[in-house]
Amino acid sequence: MSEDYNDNKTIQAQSSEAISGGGSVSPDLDYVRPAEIPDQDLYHGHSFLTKWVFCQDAKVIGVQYFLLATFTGIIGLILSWLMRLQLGFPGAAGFMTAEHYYQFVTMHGMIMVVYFLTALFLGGFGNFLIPLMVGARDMVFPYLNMVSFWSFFVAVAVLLASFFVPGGPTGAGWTLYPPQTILEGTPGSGWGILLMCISLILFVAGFTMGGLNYLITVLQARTRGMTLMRMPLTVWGIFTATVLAMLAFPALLVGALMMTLDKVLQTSFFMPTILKAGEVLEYGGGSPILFQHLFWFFGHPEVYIVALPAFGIVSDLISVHARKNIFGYRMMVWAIVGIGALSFFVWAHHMYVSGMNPWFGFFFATTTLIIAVPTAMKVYNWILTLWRGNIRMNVVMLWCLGFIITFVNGGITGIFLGNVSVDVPLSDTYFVIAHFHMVMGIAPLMVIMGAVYHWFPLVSGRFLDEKLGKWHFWLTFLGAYSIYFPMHYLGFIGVPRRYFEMYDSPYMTSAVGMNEFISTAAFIVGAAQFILIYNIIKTLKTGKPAGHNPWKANSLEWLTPKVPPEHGNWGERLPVVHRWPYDFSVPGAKEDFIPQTTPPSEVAHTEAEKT
Amino acid sequence: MHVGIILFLVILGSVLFHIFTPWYWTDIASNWGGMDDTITLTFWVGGGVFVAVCLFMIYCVFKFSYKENRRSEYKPEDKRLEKILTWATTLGVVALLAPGLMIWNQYVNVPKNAREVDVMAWQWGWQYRLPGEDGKLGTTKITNINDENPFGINPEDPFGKDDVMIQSDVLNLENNQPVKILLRSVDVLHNWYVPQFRAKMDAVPGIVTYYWFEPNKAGEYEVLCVEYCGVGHYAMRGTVIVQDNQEYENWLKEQETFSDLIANQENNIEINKKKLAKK
Amino acid sequence: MSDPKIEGLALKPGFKGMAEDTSSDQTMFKGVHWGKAMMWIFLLSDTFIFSCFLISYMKGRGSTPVEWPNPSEVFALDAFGVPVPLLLIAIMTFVLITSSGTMALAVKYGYEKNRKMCGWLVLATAIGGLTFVGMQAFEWSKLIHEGVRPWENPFGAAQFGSFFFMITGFHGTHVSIGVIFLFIYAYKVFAGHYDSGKRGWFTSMKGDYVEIEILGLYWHFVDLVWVFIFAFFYLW
Amino acid sequence: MSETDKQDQTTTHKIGIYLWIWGLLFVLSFFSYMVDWYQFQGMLRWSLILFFMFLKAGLIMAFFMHLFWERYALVNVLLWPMTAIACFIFLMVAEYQYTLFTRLFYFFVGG
Repeated sequence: MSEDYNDNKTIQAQSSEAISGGGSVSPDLDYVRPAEIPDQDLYHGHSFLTKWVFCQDAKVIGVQYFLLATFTGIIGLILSWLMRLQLGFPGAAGFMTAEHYYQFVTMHGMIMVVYFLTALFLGGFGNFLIPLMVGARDMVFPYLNMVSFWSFFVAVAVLLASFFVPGGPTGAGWTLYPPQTILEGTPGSGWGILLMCISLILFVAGFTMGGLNYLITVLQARTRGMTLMRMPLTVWGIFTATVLAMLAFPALLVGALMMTLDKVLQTSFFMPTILKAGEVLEYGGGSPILFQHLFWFFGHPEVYIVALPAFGIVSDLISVHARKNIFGYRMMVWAIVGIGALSFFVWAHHMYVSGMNPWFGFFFATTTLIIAVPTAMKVYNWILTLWRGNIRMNVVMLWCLGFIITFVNGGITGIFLGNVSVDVPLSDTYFVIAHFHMVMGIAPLMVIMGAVYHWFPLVSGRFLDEKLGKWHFWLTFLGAYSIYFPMHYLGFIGVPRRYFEMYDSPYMTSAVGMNEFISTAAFIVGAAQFILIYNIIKTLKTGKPAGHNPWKANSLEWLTPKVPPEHGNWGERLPVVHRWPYDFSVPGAKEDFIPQTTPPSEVAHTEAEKT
Repeated sequence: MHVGIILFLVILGSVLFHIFTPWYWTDIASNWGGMDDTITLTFWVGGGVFVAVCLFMIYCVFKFSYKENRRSEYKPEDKRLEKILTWATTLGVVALLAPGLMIWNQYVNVPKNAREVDVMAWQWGWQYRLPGEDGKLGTTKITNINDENPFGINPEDPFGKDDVMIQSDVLNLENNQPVKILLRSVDVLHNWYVPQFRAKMDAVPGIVTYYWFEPNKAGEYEVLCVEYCGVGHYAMRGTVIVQDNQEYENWLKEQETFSDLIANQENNIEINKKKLAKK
Repeated sequence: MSDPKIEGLALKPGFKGMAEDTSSDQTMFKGVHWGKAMMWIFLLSDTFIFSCFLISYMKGRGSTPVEWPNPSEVFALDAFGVPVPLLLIAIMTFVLITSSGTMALAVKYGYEKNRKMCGWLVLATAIGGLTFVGMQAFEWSKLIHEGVRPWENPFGAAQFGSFFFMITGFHGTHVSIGVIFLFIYAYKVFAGHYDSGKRGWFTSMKGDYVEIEILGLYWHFVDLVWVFIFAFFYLW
Repeated sequence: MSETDKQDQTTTHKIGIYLWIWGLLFVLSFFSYMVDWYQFQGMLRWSLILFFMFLKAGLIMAFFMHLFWERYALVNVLLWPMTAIACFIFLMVAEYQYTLFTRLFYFFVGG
């Protein structure tokens, strides 16, 4: 507790000293302000149930989120296989009707975006890394954190239950555009959509509980010396993404609730007068475009909810493994915050051809292309971090390089789609599919994989197998690139998305060969992911022990007294932070890294420097 | 070493694929060549950035691979470099945005001489309505739609009487004559899209949306629905035939107008009544 | 509340203080309890929910060509045989503001550790909230009686009923949850949990009068939302 | 330093200020009710409604929710996100006008 802190030197506010002070070695900077918040009381579980199931330790909750998200992700993967089977080899799967195809498309999209990527980045990495990286004992509200996970669990259960209800899961496309979502003629327009809406509402409720935790932990529970500008970019990414989630999910919640009422109570929020099979339905006066606005007011920030944590994590991975400080840290932070803020002003670039007020095109094209600038800056800074670094060519770095290539590729095609009149011929074609899979499917996945190889030694205390990892990487990267790069060109010829069958239009027959190729690649890439699962299982038993700080990283998560860290993270006393987490290869220092907790006076110098 | 080579091959392969690809856009058949040009421009600028960034990265991979006794450079920031890069990027973005916005300005402003076409969509098909002699379309109402009034034209609206009705998914258009497509849906979202014309817009139930183009190449084109509209989405096709003035006029004369339809129906009723009376 | 005192840090007011708070270590909101910071961020998120509701309402109402019912007539109530426009709504507003005032005083007395005063005021707030919910139930049943349904209404556009029941229902849910917590907290105040620092129900944290302020924030927020609903739903 | 010790340092405000604000809220509510009572219409009605609404909301937030006394770090974090909402409102106004226009033009007026 507080008696650990007995610094009583004269006040010299660390805060006014701006950022980092990285590398400077002046002894009077050793002083760190005393603690202003009391140490946190933690509830320690005793039974198996309270230790591993209804557990309040953020690290365990993070792993729980990770496992459940991965489980739903594998379901999403299998669904994508079935879709690709139909597209590449029509009729190969006998049971595949158009209804099934559209249900698989919808569930694949929704699972991957919300239940896999969002849950994995924020719930998984967020829970595990935030308290460790900012030097807290745990999340600030451990009980709420636990409830958050179990809400997510129920949300997933409800989502998967929709596979077994009459009519099957909804097949309305992941965007769930009304009116077709809740009308006959769309698969799963009865129970399916209802369960989808309920599951989303549960997810949002659960996520809000988790999100409050992440935000308050970052804002109010950092350790001594940890200023915002000394936080690793991982924390910045997850933090900003959580802010976006807290402000964007409300729109989804409202949309889902109104849709539920339209379905159950026959209200007409989104439903205009509709003539169906010769009969006028009991609806009238609603506006389908309103749902699209609400959906994308959530949907666009959602893209960055997935992307920003990836940006943050990859910055840290590149920095550690290139043994070089991240280039332009302040620019990186401001870019993350700026992208996050701007993401609330661009939503209708998903709706250029939706029939909204046509004048919106000018506004949204401009705001959208403004976002390209901070995003491009981040890319430059990543490669400038590699420049004159000392790059370890291990599996983690491979995933980072893969990320940069796929992300730049997807980012550039984003400029096509964001630029309003260029979007007109390309929207609703395979170009869009290729773009968003490249930029928010493959690119964040590369980061997740890199992060798994990077932090696995911390979670389990053992290294993952490098050789298997390299197979995993090359199969995934080359495979995924050869799926999505050619797919852009299908969009150019005009092949529309969400087509169950192409028939024999002249420009679509030329797509047949490519579809076969893409599907084959998709099967291989999907199968390659099981290498990782095998690797993890194998490593847990026989992997090489990692020991303390195996990557020679600087950030706090590697500096816990025990590996893997135990509940409470820090043992007797909380760490005290003296520098930013990117002090790699500081001139004059003996080692090529200086951990954040090393006070300036204790930095070991080279012989030359001392004399 | 091999990492750099493989990554280089990936980039090289991408560029070669782009140059030699047999999959590229269909021959344009409308006035929206500007969209193609902007895409080409974006390809040059964006593709250039992509190749440059990746090649720089690959160079770093070759040059700065781990060596035991080498130290990285310690340089947290370089204000000048960052400033240059920011401005260069901004410049590039503006260069791409400007033509995009100019073409959009043309896209939303329909020329005065454009002929209107009412495209009515349902699950899963199309039909079309053209203005008659008066050059104006009558107002419509979904609740008016029935067998006698397939387009739901308001019977009181004088503009609607002479509207030409095409109860088929084949639409004929006159070459080099701008058309304003007015999209209307009676049930869910649809989108009337001909890849060769480049232009598209959703048909939204409850409102009427529009876009325009000027076909400039005679021929027959396939219409696709490109907004997901339920299980029949992929089969929702139509046809557009672009023809020269004379052929078009001939075709137009053969089509039935709303008043013809009403007259015919009354005729039919008369005939049937007579038939009934005879029996 | 007012600027806290923090060891080793001179807190400056205004934007200069904001810059220093933001760039300092440990906390960004100086002297703000975790729970209070959490409630604020939660309310921010909740604001977005209500904003989305009201924006949808605006879009729905604005784009319907069917005539919108005149709320002044729909919500009129007969008093002594004369229809008075918005009478019930006016009383509801009065009740909610009253309860907001008692809550504000409860927070004040809480910080002064005046257990009795604080407890009675929280209880008064709870009763005010309960009255509000009761009147809302009366208003709903009156409208339902007159034939207003979520899917239709006899006075004009069908969306009127939909938005009315959805938005006031969502607000009413907030009030009801608030009332439940107010009763629980009133009990906790009287039982002295905040004086003795008894650990809470969900949390391992020690009880403290700051929890009354946190509850107060929520309750004032409910009142705040009502201000907007009153303006946009009943006066527009 | 435990939680309770720290709270002792927090100053409270005089009861007068709360009573004042409380009274003001009643008065403002009464005024906004009068807007309906006298059936003001058009821009006057709108500006009065919005004026009283924002004044009431501002008073509740500033004094009852203590935002007036909070440090700027918290105040700014809470208020800036409202720009996104403002943008949403602004655009949706344009959107509903457009929707209403197409509905009236193509389904009622024509020509």
